[in-house]
Parts: sequence; structure tokens; C-alpha cells
Amino acid sequence: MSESILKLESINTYIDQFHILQKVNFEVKKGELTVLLGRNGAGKTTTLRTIMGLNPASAGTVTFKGENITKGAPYQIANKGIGYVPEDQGIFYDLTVGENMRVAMRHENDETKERLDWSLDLFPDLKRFWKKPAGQLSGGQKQMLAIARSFINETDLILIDEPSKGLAPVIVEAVIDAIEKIKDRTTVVLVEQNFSMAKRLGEKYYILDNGMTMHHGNMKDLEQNEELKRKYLGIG
Amino acid sequence: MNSIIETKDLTIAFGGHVAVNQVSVQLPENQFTSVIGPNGAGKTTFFNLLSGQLKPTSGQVFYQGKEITDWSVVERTRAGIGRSFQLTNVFPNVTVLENIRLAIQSREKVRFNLFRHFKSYTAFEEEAHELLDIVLLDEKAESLAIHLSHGEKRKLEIAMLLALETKLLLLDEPTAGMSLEEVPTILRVIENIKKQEDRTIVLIEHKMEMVLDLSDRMMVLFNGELLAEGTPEEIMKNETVQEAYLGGDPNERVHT
Amino acid sequence: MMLKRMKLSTKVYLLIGLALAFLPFINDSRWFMFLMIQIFVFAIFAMSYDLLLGYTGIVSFGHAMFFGVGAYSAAIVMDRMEASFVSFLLGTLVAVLIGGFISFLAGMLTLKLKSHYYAMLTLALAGMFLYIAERWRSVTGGNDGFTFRIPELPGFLEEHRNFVIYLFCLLAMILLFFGMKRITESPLGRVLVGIRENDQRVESLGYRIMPYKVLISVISGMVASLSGVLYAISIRFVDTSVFDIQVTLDALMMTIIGGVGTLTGPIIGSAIINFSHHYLSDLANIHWIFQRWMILFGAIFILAVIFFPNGIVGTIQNKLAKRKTKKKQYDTTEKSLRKEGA
Amino acid sequence: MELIINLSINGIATGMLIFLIASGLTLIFGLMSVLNFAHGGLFVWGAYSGVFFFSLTGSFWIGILCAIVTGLILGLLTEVFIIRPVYGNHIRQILITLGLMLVLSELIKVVFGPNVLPAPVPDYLKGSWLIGDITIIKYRMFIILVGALIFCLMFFTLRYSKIGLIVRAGVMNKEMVQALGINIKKIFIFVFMVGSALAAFAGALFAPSAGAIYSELGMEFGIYAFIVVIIGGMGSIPGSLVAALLVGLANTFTAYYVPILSMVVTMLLMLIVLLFRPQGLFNVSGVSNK
Repeated sequence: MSESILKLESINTYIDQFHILQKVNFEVKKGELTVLLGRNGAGKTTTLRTIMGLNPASAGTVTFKGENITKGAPYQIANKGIGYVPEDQGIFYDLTVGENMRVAMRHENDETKERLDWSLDLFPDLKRFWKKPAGQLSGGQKQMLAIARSFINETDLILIDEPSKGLAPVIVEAVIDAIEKIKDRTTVVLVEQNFSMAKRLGEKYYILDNGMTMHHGNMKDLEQNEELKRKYLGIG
Repeated sequence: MNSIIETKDLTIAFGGHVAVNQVSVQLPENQFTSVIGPNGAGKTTFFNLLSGQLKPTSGQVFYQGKEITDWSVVERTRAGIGRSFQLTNVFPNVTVLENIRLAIQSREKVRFNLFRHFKSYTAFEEEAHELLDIVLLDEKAESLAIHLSHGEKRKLEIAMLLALETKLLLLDEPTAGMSLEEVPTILRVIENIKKQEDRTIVLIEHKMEMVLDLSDRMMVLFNGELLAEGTPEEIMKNETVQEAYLGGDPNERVHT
Repeated sequence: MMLKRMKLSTKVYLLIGLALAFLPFINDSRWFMFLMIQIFVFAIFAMSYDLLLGYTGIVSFGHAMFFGVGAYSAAIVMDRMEASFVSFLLGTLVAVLIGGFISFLAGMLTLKLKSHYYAMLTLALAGMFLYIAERWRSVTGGNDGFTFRIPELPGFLEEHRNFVIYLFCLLAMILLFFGMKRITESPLGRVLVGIRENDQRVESLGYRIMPYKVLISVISGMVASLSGVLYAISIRFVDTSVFDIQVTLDALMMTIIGGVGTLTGPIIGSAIINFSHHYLSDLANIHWIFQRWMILFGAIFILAVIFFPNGIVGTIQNKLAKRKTKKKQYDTTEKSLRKEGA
Repeated sequence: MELIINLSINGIATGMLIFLIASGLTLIFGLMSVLNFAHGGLFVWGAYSGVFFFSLTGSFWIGILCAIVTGLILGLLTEVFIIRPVYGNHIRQILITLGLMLVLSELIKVVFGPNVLPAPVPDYLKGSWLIGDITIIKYRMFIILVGALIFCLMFFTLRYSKIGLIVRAGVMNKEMVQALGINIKKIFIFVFMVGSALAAFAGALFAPSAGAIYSELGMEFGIYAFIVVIIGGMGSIPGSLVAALLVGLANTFTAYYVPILSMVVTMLLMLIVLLFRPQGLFNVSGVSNK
């Protein structure tokens, strides 16, 4: 059994007066790629935002590397080593690709440079368009920039929200390849609606429905379980 | 069949990003057309170009044969183009009833009267209540709109659009973010509008079953371009669409 | 009967108006009458401000210019002509026309832009009027200002001139209050509230925004000019201080402290501010800090914007609304009550 | 010809002073979308503390330094207590900062007394050079130089430095900047403090050129700064510079040729711009006016 890197215990989150997360339990083991599944509005994005401190939990605890980060400010949480790729990618449109990366760099030292080189090898497009305003990139390139940016600093965990959303299948393939490489370096949590992608990448899964954790286990078991898939994911 | 709205090479770019690219399409009168496409394909931007929220970089828009490219939102609304918004867009600090009453007041062209009391137009209020009944929102009539849930705001959006009684109704994802129990209400409302005479509906929607069920025609946008247009059968058979939008094996896609 | 058809609130307002009319019989000291007249005049001025800020969401920082234009036009016309009833009417007419014209101009130029443009343009315009008033000495008397005579009243009334002016200003306030209240409750007034809440949506319902904004700013400018006329008449003197930014600030504070979007709020605000002006200046003999009472006001104003944005009347209305909600079982809310209660 | 050159130099100097005031306003509006009507108040506080510490220590530079410190402190207090509750709401910002303006200009009278305060030029900047018939007043030259320097500093910092990048990114997407590990609150305080310090700095430089200062200056020059920001295009620093120079030159020339128009000409400039180019000369697309 590998050690737990992130743990959410009976997390409750409200947005305005709406009770979005209701006692969500969620655990990520170091080095494993965990996929969060569920319908639209099930609370997947909110779970990631709660981890990042963007929608702080009103009850429950979030533990990261043994440390309680429930009440941390987003920037503190990020500095503890969590990278985040939001649903809308959070690209700074008017800045160039290079400037987008520079904003994210906490230090400009050899290690960062190594990480940067590594990700530029992974996404050669970013190198090509280094001086281009990020707003002019294609959807897939934006996604790549967002992912590369999220682990430019020393990062132990990356949260990626629906990377395949709105991308053409060919590009989705490229994103899958990239995430596969990234997961060798860090632990990844993926929110994904595209089940074929989730299936290919995921080792563990969690299913959310109506803001509650309904099920979790090994991805391989879920593939066989037609009933679960039909009930919570609407496929089969 | 006459087309109610027509676009010619409609294009809009934001900075370097081309959101809608050379879209030429004719939407037939009194038909139900759905616009589908992945997020970021330019569907809402396309709507904004039709309803006048945005002006195209190039290309033209025609409504009932007349060019309306330079018309303002107000002129288009008055001519009969109504729309609902994806991000709910109501009057927050007034009552739900008042939201709709304002729409009816506009339709009845009571615009600059500043001597009569607004309550003396009792018919407006009655009609507003009726519309709220239709979308199952009447019990909230006296609440401030800001206090509605997301789904309720969506219903209010639709009731406001109904109140305008426009020929053309542009519905931008009317059921997004609604709880599952609320969706059938909206579906029923949309089906009812469809039955009415002289109503053309254009719908942006992600729920495929819903789209296939309701639509007479479909258009697929992808990366700002019109990928295909035709009857639902034609679209489902279209290979380009299959590949680009539905992404391989349709059984493996999570329908939400 | 008329009385039966009247709403409870209307009856209450009329009753208070009537009570105010009899107030001078209790206290007819000069300064008290003067203070009350000031309250009425500034209440009118602040209500005209509330039409913009509270009902349409337009911030004007140059409201003083309408006040000043009103005061100067009336004063100049009456000074140049014989002090007669005709010159008074003419002065008022000129004041209202100029006030309306300026607000039309400012509105056409900036109301299609975001709120701060109008605020800045009016601030700058008001600065320009102050400058002109200071420099154009042949007409305005510069910084020293000038006194003028107002028409004499027939016989018996002339002996109680202050009382007549008191009643006249009170009557003006009551009439203008009901007039503006009707505007805010008219179909047009409801569109204004729509513009305040979400101007883009108003457009997609088929209302053009600009005519509404311009119209209400013209109405507001005209009413503000009227209050300037009344002000000039009540003190029979005019100087450049009528254009001072302080005048605008007073209207702003009265509206915010009393309650934006209520019309009754500005009246209460006017009473509070005028009373405090009076008593705090008196206290200056005790300690010099009271000469700088504007600091205190500024601080209260800032706190009000942060913690008390609905003002006195708005907060009371919210409280009443909440109580009513409990009765009604479903969540009726704050400002919805406005249209019934107020 | 000499007259025109003289007038032009005066105009540019005036314009540079206005630019210095407006630059802080532009910075705060352009980057944080905050409308600070108390900006003139910070300006006048800078003027007073500059003059006060100059006369106290005898050093002009210590005066300037103290003015900047005053600006930083007032900026910090303003951001934390006044602006923070009203981020994102323009109407409340306008109202609350106008209230602050009132408090700041009245407090001047409490701290420094209600009378006009003489403001001398330091000895080494007194006097002028004579080149042919052209008189170049040293202090005006000094202001032009400082203005140009500040412009370059601001322009390049925003464009190329990391902090500039972060600030620009923060304006586009505040949440994402935080999720990248940056404390945006700190950054915003910093920007606000710099903007306020610029206003105070402008005040300290302005005082000697005017010769005397009084508390109402804040309102007067606050209006100028706003007009310049409107003409230049809200949030554009090059726009502010161009607009400020335009206003400065127009003012100087009309003051010489048609004195009665000198106040009105600034207004006219603004009206013309609003009429034909309401978004200003150099509008920054990100923070447009509609």
C-alpha cells in the first residue's frame, strides 16, 4: 500500500446558500492517477475548488501530505505543491505563452528550468508559440499551456478539470499521452466526463452524485460493472 | 420553405481568436433547429450575433429577408427576435413577478408613460402570474429574483422570453445546471411553444436525447465553423460530425 | 370618496405634511423657521438626486450645478427686473430650462458609457460653473455674491413673510415628493429600476436605455434647479458657494444616510444633515474640532456606504419586509415591499 | 517663435505634473479597476508633507521622501479599510472614495492648519537658463525630466517585469493567479500603495512650482487627473501621458492668448474626446468602458 497524499474527510461546501458538497470523502494515494466521475452538477469541480481553497469547506478536513490545509488560502495551498488546471483552463489571454509560464514560476532556478525544458519537450507547440499571445492559441494548445503551467514549480499533486472538454478527438489523444507522461512524475487527480479517456488513464476512481461520494475502487473493476456505469454515469 | 433568419459568411474575431468563422446558414421559419457543438465551438457567440449583443467582424445577418447586421439589440427584439441567456441574466433586486411584468410592458409598448401608476395595468400582472404558472414558479412571484436557485432563474429566463411573444426564440442551454426534477418542466414548456403557430425556435443544447427528440433540423458548430447542417438523421449519419463531435464510439460517451 | 381610495401610506404622508404646516405656530423663532425651510429645500434637492442614484443607478457629482444654476437664474432675473410675481415666474422658468438643458447635454454625452464617466463629467462641469460664477463678475458679483429683493406680498401676508415662504417651500416639497413618487411608480419608473438592476437585459426586452437615462437626468436636473430657486428666494442672496462641491456632497449624504431609492429617505436625510450642520457649528465655540465637523460627516458617510448601504429608511423597510415574510410563509424580500409600503 | 517655445516648455511642464498625478490614478484604475476619487486628497497630502518636511529639515529630497512615505501609508490604510469592502462595485467605490476625499482634505486643515502654506523652490533649482530669447526655468526642466523618468519606469515595469506580469495576469483572472501560488491580496495592496505614492510624489513636486498650497487643491487637481484619464483612455499609461501633455499645452496657450478660456479649454478637450472617441485616445481593451 502506498501512502496517502491527499485526503478529504466528510467535506461540506456551500456556494451561496446551496449545499454543493455533502460529506464528500476522497483519498488519493501517492503516484496513482485517480479519476473523479459523475454527472454534470455532481460536485466534481467544486471538489477540486475546495481542495484548492477557492470554495473553502464549511466542515470536514482536507489533508495534504499529512498537513491540514482546510482553511488555507488558495495561494498557500498552491505553494505546498498542488497544481491546478481549472475547467476553463485559466489562461491569461493577453499575455504571451512565455509570460503565462513566467507568472507561474515561483523561482527561476535550475530546477524550474529543467521542468520547463521537460514540458516544452512534451508540448513542442508551446515552444513554437512562446511569444504569441495565449488568447490566439487553439483550444488544445491552451489546454497544454494550462497543464504545463500547473507543474512548472515543484508539484506533488496536480488537479486537472476536464481536459478533454471541447477538444477534437485527435487532440484529446495528445492530451492523454501527455498526462500519461506527467503521471510518472507526479500524482494526478482528473475530473473527466469522457469515459474512454478516464478508462485509459485512471487507476482509481471515485464517483460523485448529488454532492456525495457514491462509490470508489479500482478503475478495472468499474469497467466491468455495467450497473454502476448506467446508474451514475448514464452509459452502457 | 421561407427562412426566418439567414447568415452569410458570418465571422467574428476577438483579437486573434476567430470565434465564429464564415458561417452561412438559413434557418427555416416555424421549425425547430438545434445548434450543437463542443464547448468553445462558438454557439453562444453565434447567438449573440443573431440577437445583436455582438456585431460581426464581417458577414451579414438577415431576418425575414431584411438585412439586420447593423441593427441594435433593441431593434431586433422589437422586430421579433427574443433570446434567453446561458448565464442567467435577470433583474436581481426586483420581484420575480416584476421581471416578467417588465417584459410584458415592453411587448405592449407601454414605455414612456410616467403619469399612470404601474399597478393600474392589472392585465400585465395577471398575465405575468399565468406565465409563472406555466414554468411552475408562481409561488415565488413575490420573491426577489436574486434569491432564486439557479434552476429557478432559468425558468424565469424562459418565462420572460415567453412574455415577449417573439416570432423567433433563441434558447441558450435552457436546462444547464438544473436539477433532474426540473428538466421535464422546461421540456414541456419548450414542446408547448413548438406546438404554437408562427414560432421558430433555435436551441443550444448539450443533451443529445433532448435535441434529437425535439429538432426538425440541426446545425453543428466546431471551432467556430459550421460543420454540418440538416435533419437529425442526416447529422447523425454524417461522418465528419461523428468523428469531430461525438468522438468515436458513441456508447462510451457520458451523456449528461 | 378620494380619501377612501387613498393608500395608507399616502394618508400618513399628508398627515405629516399637515402637521409640518402647523409647526410654526409652536415655534416661530426666525432661526427655526429658516432651518426648516433649508430642510425642505434640500429635501427637494436630495430627492432629485435619489431619482438618479437610487432609481436609475446613475452617480452624479455635479448636482450642485443645477442647484447653482437655479439659484443664480432666479436671483439674476429678479435682480435685473422689477421684483414682481412675473419676474419670479420667469426666473423659475429660466432656471428650469437651463437646468434641463445642461442635464440633457451631459446625459447625451456620457450616459451611454459606464457610470463613472457621468460622475466625472458632471464633476468637471460643476467645476466649470463655479469658475464661471467666480470670473463673470459683471453678472454674478464674483465671490462676494449679491443680494436681491423678492416681490412684496399683499398686505397682511407681507407681515408674515417668513411664514409664507415656509409654507410655500413645504408645499413645493410635498407636491414634488408626490410627483416624483408617481414617476417612480409609473411604467417608466419601473423601466428605470430595470436599468439600475441590469441595463443589458433591459435592452434585450426591447427598451432603449438612452432615452430613459437622459429623460430622468433631465427631470432630476429640473427639479434640482427648482430647489436652487427656492434656496435663493429663502435667503434673498446668492454667491458662488451654491456651486460648491459641498452642495453635491450634502445631497449625496442625505440620500445615502436617509436611504437610496426611497424618496422618503432623502427628506429624513435632509433633516438630519441640516440639524447637525446647525448644532455642530454652534459647538465650534466649545472646541475647534467642531469647525471641522465635515470630517465626522465624511467618516459617517464612509461607514454608511460600507455597513449601512440601505440607509435609515431602507433598513427599516427591510426589517418590516422580513416580518411580513414570516407571516406570509414564503420568502418575500427586502425591496419588493418598497412599491407597497414606503 | 521664442514665445511659442517658451509657452511650449511651460505647457509640457504643466502636462508632466498632471501626468504624475494621473499616472497613479491610471495605474489603480487600469490594473485593479478601482475608481479612486480620493486621489486628489492623496496628492494634496503629498504636497503638504513635502513642504512641511522640507522646511523642517531644509532638504528638498527629504521632503519628497516623506511625501512618498505619506502616500504609501495613506495608500495602505485606504486599500485595507476603504477599498477592500467595495472591490468590483464601481458605484460604491465612487461614493466611498468621495467621502474619503472629504475627510482627507478636511484633515489637512486639522494637521497643517487652515491657511495657505508657502512652498519654496530649493535653491539649486531656482532661477533659469537663458538661451537667446528663450528662458528655461530650471524647476520646470526638472519636472519634465522627472515626469519622463517616471513614465519610462512605469511603462517598462508593467510590460516586462515579473511583478508587472503578475499584476496584469491578476487583472485578467484573479482566481487563477492565486491558484498558481501568488498572494493576490498583497499584490493589490502593493499596487494601490504605489499609485497613492505617485499621487503624493506629484503633490510634493507640484508645491514649489505653485509657490503656495491650500487644501482645496486636492479637488481641483483630482478633477484634472480624472479628465486626463478619460481623454487618454481609462487605464492606459501612454494615453495618460499624451492626454496630460495635451491638457498642459492647451492650458498654457489659452492662458496666454485667451485667459478667460483657460479653465474651459480642458473641459472642451474632454467634451470633444467624449463626443468623437468616448473610449479615450488609447483605450486598453481589457478594461474598456462598456
